[in-house]
Amino acid sequence: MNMINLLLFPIIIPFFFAMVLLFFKEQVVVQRVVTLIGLALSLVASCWLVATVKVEGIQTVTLGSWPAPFGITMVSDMFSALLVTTTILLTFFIVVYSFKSIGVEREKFFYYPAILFMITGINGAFTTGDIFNMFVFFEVFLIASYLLIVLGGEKRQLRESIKYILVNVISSALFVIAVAYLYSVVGTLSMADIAMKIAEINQPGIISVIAILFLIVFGIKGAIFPLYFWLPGSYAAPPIPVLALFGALLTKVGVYAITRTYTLFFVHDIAFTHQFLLVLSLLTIVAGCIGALAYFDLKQIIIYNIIIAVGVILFGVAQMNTTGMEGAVYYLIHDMLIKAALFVLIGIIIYITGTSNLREMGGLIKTHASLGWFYLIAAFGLAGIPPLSGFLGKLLIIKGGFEADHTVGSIVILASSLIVLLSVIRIFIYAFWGEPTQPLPVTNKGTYRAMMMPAVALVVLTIAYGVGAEWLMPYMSDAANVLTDPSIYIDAVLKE
Amino acid sequence: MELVLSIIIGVLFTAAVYLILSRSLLKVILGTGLLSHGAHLLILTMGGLGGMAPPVLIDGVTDFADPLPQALILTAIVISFGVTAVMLVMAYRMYAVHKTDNMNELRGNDEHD
Amino acid sequence: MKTNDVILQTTAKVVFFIIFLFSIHIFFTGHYAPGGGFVGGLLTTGAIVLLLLAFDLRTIQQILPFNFTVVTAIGLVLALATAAGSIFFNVPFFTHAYDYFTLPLFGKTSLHTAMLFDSGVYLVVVGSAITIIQSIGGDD
Amino acid sequence: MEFVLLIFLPVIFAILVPFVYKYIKGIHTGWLVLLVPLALFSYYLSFMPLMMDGGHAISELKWIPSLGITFTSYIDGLSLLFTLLITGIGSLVVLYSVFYMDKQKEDLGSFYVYLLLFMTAMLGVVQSDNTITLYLFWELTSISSFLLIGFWYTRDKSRFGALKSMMITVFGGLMMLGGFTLLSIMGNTFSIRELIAQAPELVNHPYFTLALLLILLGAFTKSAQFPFYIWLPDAMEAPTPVSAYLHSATMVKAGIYLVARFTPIFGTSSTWIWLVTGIGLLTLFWGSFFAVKQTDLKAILAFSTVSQLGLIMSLLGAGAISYHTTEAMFALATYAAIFHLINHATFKGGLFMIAGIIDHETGTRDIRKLGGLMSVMPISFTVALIGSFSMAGLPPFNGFLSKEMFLDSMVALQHFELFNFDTWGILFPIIAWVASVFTFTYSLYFVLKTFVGQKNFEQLPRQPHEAPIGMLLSPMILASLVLIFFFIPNLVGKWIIKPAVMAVQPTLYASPEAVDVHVLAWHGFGSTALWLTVGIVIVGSLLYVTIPKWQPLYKIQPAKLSLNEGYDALMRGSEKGMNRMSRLYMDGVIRTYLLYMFAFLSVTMIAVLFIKDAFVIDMTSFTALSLYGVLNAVILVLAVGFVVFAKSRLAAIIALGGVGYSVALFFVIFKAPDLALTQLVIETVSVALFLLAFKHLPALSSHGETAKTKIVNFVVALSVGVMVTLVALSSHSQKLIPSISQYYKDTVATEAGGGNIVNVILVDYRGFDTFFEIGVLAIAGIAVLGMIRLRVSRKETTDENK
Repeated sequence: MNMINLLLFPIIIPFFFAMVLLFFKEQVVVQRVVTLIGLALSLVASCWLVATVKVEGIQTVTLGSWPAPFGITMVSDMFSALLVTTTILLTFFIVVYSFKSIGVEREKFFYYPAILFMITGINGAFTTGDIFNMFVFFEVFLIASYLLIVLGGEKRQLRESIKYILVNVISSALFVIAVAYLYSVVGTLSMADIAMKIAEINQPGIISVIAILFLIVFGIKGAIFPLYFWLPGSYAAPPIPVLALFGALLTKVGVYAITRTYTLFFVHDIAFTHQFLLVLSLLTIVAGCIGALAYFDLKQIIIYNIIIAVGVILFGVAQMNTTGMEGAVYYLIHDMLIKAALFVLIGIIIYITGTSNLREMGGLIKTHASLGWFYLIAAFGLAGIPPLSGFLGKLLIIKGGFEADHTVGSIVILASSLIVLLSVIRIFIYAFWGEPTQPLPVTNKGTYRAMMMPAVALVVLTIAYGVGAEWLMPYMSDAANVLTDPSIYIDAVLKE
Repeated sequence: MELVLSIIIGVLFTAAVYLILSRSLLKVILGTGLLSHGAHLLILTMGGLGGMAPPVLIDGVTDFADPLPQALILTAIVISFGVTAVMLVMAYRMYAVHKTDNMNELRGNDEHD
Repeated sequence: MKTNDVILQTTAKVVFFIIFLFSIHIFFTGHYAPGGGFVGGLLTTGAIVLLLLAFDLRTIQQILPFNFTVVTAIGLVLALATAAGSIFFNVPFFTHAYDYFTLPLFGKTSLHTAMLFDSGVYLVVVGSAITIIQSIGGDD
Repeated sequence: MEFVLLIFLPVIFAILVPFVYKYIKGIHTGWLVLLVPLALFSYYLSFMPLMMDGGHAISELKWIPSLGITFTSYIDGLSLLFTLLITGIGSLVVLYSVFYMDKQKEDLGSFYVYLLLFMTAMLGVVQSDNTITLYLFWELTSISSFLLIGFWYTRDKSRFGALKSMMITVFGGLMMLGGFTLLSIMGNTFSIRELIAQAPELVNHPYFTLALLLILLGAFTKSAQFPFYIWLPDAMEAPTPVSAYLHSATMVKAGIYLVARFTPIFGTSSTWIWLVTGIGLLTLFWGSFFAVKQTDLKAILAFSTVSQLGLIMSLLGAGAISYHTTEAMFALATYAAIFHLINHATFKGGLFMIAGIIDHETGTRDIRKLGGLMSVMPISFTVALIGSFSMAGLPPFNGFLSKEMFLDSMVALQHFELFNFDTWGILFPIIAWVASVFTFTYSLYFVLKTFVGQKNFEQLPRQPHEAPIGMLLSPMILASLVLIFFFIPNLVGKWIIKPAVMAVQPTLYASPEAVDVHVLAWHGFGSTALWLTVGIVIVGSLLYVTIPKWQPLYKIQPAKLSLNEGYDALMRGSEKGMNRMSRLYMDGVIRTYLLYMFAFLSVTMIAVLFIKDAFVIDMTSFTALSLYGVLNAVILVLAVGFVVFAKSRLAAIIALGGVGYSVALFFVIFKAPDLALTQLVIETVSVALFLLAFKHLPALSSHGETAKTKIVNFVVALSVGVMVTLVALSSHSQKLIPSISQYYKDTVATEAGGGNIVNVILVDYRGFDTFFEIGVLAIAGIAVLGMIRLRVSRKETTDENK
């Protein structure tokens, strides 16, 4: 059956279930079950979408049956379809993890609706083909994230939430003005149409200026240098499942938006705009590495690794060749999965030890061996040890870098893997090896086991993602093809 | 007129950023208010200020103001309203817990041990 | 905000109804003249805020015994349902339908599914704005 | 049979090990594990005839064929040699470990899992034809080594050594991956065979030298060459079977393997020859010199290993010269390298096991406490003596033969007339000779200080006695090999070395027989090497006798300047240094972060605006000034001023409301009635909200902001404002393409059935925006509710955020 609205399902289904949940505020069980059903249905829809895109190519629907540049067009190419699927998939596991860790109070106060609304916004941002509509979807997931970050109202949460919201309000205002500038010059909002019109006028200087503004706007969300400073503090404040969602998803939307705009329409002055992106991406890696080593706090170490990964992905994007782009797509999805896995795992460590300070831990391998081994696998995956998930993406990215003659950059990326490894292995050595430093607080074995389940599932998923690369490569190359050849996207939207 | 409005937008942004950088949480919130006003006016200006009539169909009128930016602004206004409300409540809840509205006292690098 | 000022309360009631009716009017004309769900919803909210100023929170809750979160949710459902109807006809989401009818009393009128959508907007605006105001007002 | 699968046999077996360990308590797990290397060893032996004919065998397992990444087992003379070493020594080590590792006290489950993991990794490294899977196994060796060194994870030193070895070898591995990637771009393949086939073209590629350097970094770190050797002594914290296996016989030789494997590609380059030979010799000297300083038996052996690896490395470098000359001496060098590699594995493996035995039986490895063990441990002594003398290069042991060949090669280097070797070449034999002297000295030092001399058994933690025969079995086998190889060198040459030499330099030889080398123990009195050896024995003995006199010289080198200190400083820097650095800019105050952001925003944007020559003001595109507009502008600016400078919060709020109403007025002036209406109502509701919220907020206060902060804030704010204005003017002046909005004006009545275009856009053309916008509003509502109603106090939470 040919469903022209299929690509909307991963956006609408979570939204619908979130609405439903508003009617059952106090029933925790209903909240949990309905959330899982909603996510499962969304997952089915998104997998179906991926299959459809694979067979039929880019899916588009212009809402309200209006012709393309005038109505809002939603566009699902392989890149966005994969991101949408990954988003839903890892949310599913994090939600399962939440059951035992978030606490009933939060569950009764819109925790699950907020997650579903956030997924709606994120998937919408991944799918939309309209630049202003993207702003709206940004606002949807942002406001849901405000709710999630502050929910519970703990002292530290409140302190960091206010900073988080402030930074995002500023970046939203900048987003609006960037759209306004762009509209002034090219007079349109549909991204495919923008691409065509910029090509028509051959990207004059003013468009490059606007391109940089977009980079800054999305860079604030995506946490690139020097716009990432707000992130480590804010992300560390909410409970672990929220942190996991944020860490795995939110910065990636910024990265996605940069990738989309920098491969679809700001592509006629690459020597300037992409060089700028390249330099920023490398500085981002350096800044992330400094942070990842500076802290002895579990959360901070992994949080700074988010920033490093953002730099690595954007470095791949900046190459503007197929190899680099394939690598970036592969690595982006890897990073979403592995961050979810790692945050969940450190969440369990924090649950067991009652602290997130590495210096107060030790000898866990004696009591929690499986946790240790799964953590170690995830850590190696993050560092890009083959055949785990982080390897292939990084390989393609550095290969793309070398092909584009960015030798130093590629070597910096290789070296950064070492720093990543050091930062996460430190956690292993301090928390799992050595002698227990203090008696562990009493924890519930059942809770521990229930928390381990989604963690194990996520780690296994990342392993499969790395080992099963051969099955995934066709999807990656489809995604990269659209990114390296914008005309595919433009034609799909405008030539009906 | 665009020149005047551009300058006014610049003034709004300057004032907004200045307030946002201040220590008082209250001023910061006021600043975000100015920021959204600036952004909304900017959309309007970028759409062009030349229309002779509101974009409402009346027989005989053809020179309408550009309706698209207006629709965008409307959306943006409503969104900023929602966000402002959340921010306000967040701010006073924070004040209730932390007993200060001095942004400098709300340091957040406890992990930097 | 406790006050026993009868004059204020009476005036408030009257003004409330005037604003409320105006908001409904604005809402309905929206498709052809300035107005629409947003403004209509916000005006209604303004009217309720006025009542709040005149009476106290509890009284308002007695007068308007709705759970405004639910009002919001209903509004969302309405809007979504309007938009999603198109899914069943396998036309792009959000495809509206309208036709002109000749109704008694109103004469030639267009009935437009966009109006249905706009009423969803109206409900959400009222629901969430009042939720916000009630919450803040009720927080001691 | 697809023998590539055999690479994975150990790791598959490893999955069973924990169960075997858990459920079969009666038997030492090692006995079962022993089957794996034994079986593999005997299977791989069957490849020998093929190799002796100069053949090779290939077996493939696809992994990511679309990218050209496959598990390809390519067995030629070189791979087979290493494979046999890995499985052969592996069997002996496992046998030894059965007696060494206590069944009751040690976690044998983990131990053998790591060991088998390593075996797979190592087999993969030496058999992979695909560079990517080679890298995969390469990193796997680093990881299994990490786990094995850290086996006693409660000891600080174990953890330290494990991390150090992993950091250094993974660093090298990553660089090597970079080199492989470059090679794959140059040759458009990951297959080493295919790359070798293209070797003549690759030399001229601009990336050639970079690839060479990166790959050498990998080899040098793994094979503990100067200055990367520092991880190896610390790796001695691993259980001794591990040291014998990984850190002397196999893993550290992976770098040697790599250099040998890539010689056909890089060997013609002078950079390669200079670096490999030079670093090799430097390492040889450095290791032998510092070995005498050590007091821990295993540390002496570690430094000795470093030194011997350098020796083999330098021989490989010298061997590559044969691409430029027909002089037989350089063919000899490659031969000698392979020969010494085998010899080293036999004598060093035995010595490590003896060190382990001593540790096991006496409870210490401190050479200052040991002495006179000869009488109680005669077998150990014999084995140690054989190993040490072979290491020292004395007949009748295999080390003597390869050492002589080494000296000959180094002497020959000075006559080579290319790449400036005739000028600097004289240094090579000198360094080689001095290093050999020290090698002789530390060999004596190792064996004599331990087994001969003063007995002071009371000082030892345990009363020493001879080890059980099982534990002695492996070292005894190795010692006998040391002897046997001395007597049948040419047989070994024919079976193993010549096929390997041919694999290293395939273009030079048609078949293994073509490698024209015949090893002789006696070359006659005219041989230079003989007299060099005599000199080594004399001077070396003198040095040994006088050790107490000159050993203090080591103290001259300040500890602060050592390479170890360099590593420690790096690691300290990575913790404390980074922490301090991070503190410099991460001060936790949001204003600071926003300052960075705003400053970056305005500076970048203004700079780009002018760099790109995009600043344009086209006055003709502007509409005429209107009186109301200007008046309203003045009002707005005044209101903004009130907001900024207000002293009380009520005034500020009213002023903010004023700004909002003035904005609404602008909407009226510029023909946007819907906006004006919405703005008016929303401003009113917002003011009400502010007033409600202010009940809970304190009065306005500047919180002691200094004038300086205010000025900084103002400057940054102004720059942002200016930026917004300039870009706005430029954008407006360059309306290059007309807006799409004409369409809405044309179709609103006919197609959308409406009259108010803005509203129709909102509910129809762009209804999707509106739909999610009310979504935002709805979420804002529940967010406010959630914030106000839900206050999780810390005690009640069950989450982990306590």
